[in-house]
Amino acid sequence: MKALTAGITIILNASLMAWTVAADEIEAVLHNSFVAKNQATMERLERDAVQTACSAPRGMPLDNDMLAALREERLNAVVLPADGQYLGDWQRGAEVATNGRGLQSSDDPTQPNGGNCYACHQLAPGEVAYGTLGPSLTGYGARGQSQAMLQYTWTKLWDTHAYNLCSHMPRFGAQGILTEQQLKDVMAYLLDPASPVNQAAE
Amino acid sequence: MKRHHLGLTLFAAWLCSVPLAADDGVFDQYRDLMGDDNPAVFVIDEGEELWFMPQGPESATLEACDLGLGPGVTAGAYVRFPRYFADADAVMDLESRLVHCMTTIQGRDLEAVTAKPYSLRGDFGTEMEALVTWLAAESEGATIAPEQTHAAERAMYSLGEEIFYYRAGPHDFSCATCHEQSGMRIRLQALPDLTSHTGAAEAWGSWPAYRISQGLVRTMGWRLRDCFRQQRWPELQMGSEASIALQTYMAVNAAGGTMTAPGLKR
Amino acid sequence: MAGRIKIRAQKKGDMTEVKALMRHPMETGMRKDQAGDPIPAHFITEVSVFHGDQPVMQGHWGAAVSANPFLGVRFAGGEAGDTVRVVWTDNQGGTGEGETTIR
Amino acid sequence: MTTIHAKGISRRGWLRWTVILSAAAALPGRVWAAVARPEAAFGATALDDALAALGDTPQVHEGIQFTTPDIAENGAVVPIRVEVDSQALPNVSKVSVLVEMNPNPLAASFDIPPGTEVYIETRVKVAQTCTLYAVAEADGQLYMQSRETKVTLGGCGG
Repeated sequence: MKALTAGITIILNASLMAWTVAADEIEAVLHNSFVAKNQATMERLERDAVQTACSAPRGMPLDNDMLAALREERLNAVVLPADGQYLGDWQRGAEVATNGRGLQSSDDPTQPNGGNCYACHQLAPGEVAYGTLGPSLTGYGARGQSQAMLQYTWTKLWDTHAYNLCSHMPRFGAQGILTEQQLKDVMAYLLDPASPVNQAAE
Repeated sequence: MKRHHLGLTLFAAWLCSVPLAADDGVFDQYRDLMGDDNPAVFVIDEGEELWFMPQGPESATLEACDLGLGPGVTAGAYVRFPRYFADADAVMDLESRLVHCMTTIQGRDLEAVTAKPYSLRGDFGTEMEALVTWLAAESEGATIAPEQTHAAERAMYSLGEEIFYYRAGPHDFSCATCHEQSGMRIRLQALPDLTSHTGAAEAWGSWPAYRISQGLVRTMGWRLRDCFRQQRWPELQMGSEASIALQTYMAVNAAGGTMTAPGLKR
Repeated sequence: MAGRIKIRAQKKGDMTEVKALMRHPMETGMRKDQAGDPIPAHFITEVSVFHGDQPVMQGHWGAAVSANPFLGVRFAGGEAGDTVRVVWTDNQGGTGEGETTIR
Repeated sequence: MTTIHAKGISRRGWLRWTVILSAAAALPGRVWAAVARPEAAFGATALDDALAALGDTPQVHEGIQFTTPDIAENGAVVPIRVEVDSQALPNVSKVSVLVEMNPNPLAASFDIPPGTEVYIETRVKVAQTCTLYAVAEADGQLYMQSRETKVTLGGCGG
């Protein structure tokens, strides 16, 4: 799998040449401008195929069949829940959606990572401190719990680039930000009728 | 809890340069009550005192420091940054220029003056924060006009633009993730579109700013470092090429706007 | 150095409005510094406002008053040119003082 | 980051503010025989204890105008204003501000001599969304007004 991603990265760098200050020059600048701090190590500055492909302004003309190949590759890499159970506990899901910490140099690595969903999405209608970078997910449960909807929602959380390449949303599963159980809890927070996301604001 | 709209309240001072707030006015009442009593005024005085304070082995003040308009000229100097300095053969931001003067004029040790540029929790302000705050106030009201005449200055702009879009780290974040569209917000924190003139002028023109959440004035150098921390990146170094490049990108996008620093922010 | 205070005293009809901004960290004693050590409590406990040498307000403060505290008060009377003085003491024995004239 | 206040603090504007730096830590001149600092009330860690230490249970009174923001951008600095209409509630000698969920609810207490308007503007820390109280003492009786202020989780890192 590593070879495939590397291969795609090489093609990408070529197609992005018109746009970039030489890629290796920017890597050198970043290397001289940052220093590792606690869990935030310098390896984090090395880009993979998705990051390289998506490091261009909106509307930059990009090689479409290369992007399609990358999207396909991301879709195939999605790992569905081992036991086939998509929904966990929405109360724990609420905590994951609210917790903005995790993986920062200032965070305690022994603590669970947050999903920080409220940073970009409206969820429970009663919560006024929500972001608008992503669409509102209020009442998401109305979409029902068909196998297709469970799989779609799971894949969006696991690696949104499987559907929408260069989305701004983090790859919560693929990048190991959230555990399988945390993803299940967030799924419940979104889809469980009892979750405040699917209730009227009190 | 009914959201309280005070749309009718006219708070001209706040309306002037801010597009319809992305947080749709939810903090208007709060900002109206805060008024314009900004504790940054103390930090301005402290910065001025430090400029004229003899320090280092040379026990020299910073009056001989050339910020681009001639030695000791501070009025209107900040709005021309980042800019190329022949004596250092480098494009510098205000912070790296001050470090240059501290080492060359005052004879101070580079390690010492760069050891702790920004206040840590429990500190009540640093020398760098105070100097930058005063020098920003010396440009208050001036038009933002970063130098772009030198090839190195223009190269810094394109390098800055590329770093702005560079996605990395576990969350694939770049600056553009949050600052590439207007009218957006993270929770209730409005996000300026730094690729646009309006957004860049509002952001570049209002830093350094007093952060009420910390009781400190923070510089743009710190602002970039703290943004990268939240992007889950390693730590951005003060006066580094990446920092100067990003500041050049923002300042050039903001050109023509008005410097209103020091601001008053969350 | 003694804590600085910036004061604005403005005549408003038959009343004078005083706005004071004080330079003080107002540490609660419940915070930890970057190294994880507790930051000792350090906050203004008493603040007094005088018109000439006539007291117009005596404040008793806890650590929940915000950093770089702001205080607004009003008193009857006061003529342009009169002195308005603000003085504070904190829990570590520090003091601060500022004075201005009514506009 | 939107500026709370886009208009910068012009140094010139600030010249109207003057500061006299007295090098010596001058002791305050004639300290008005102020009422002693209500230490017990400040030490209280629950709202009811703090109120009890200030006097008996306060009754709500419409003469107290208590202004706080519905939503505070950050709990570290919440601007508040207490104003009492002296016709509606005369002889107010003390105003206290309490924040229900703070570790020590009593934030500040002000002794108000005759001739001073019952008007206080300050900024307090609010640990979490909760109810704030303005308590006025007049002729030995406590009166109060309360308002809820929501403290939002600011920033991206959370």
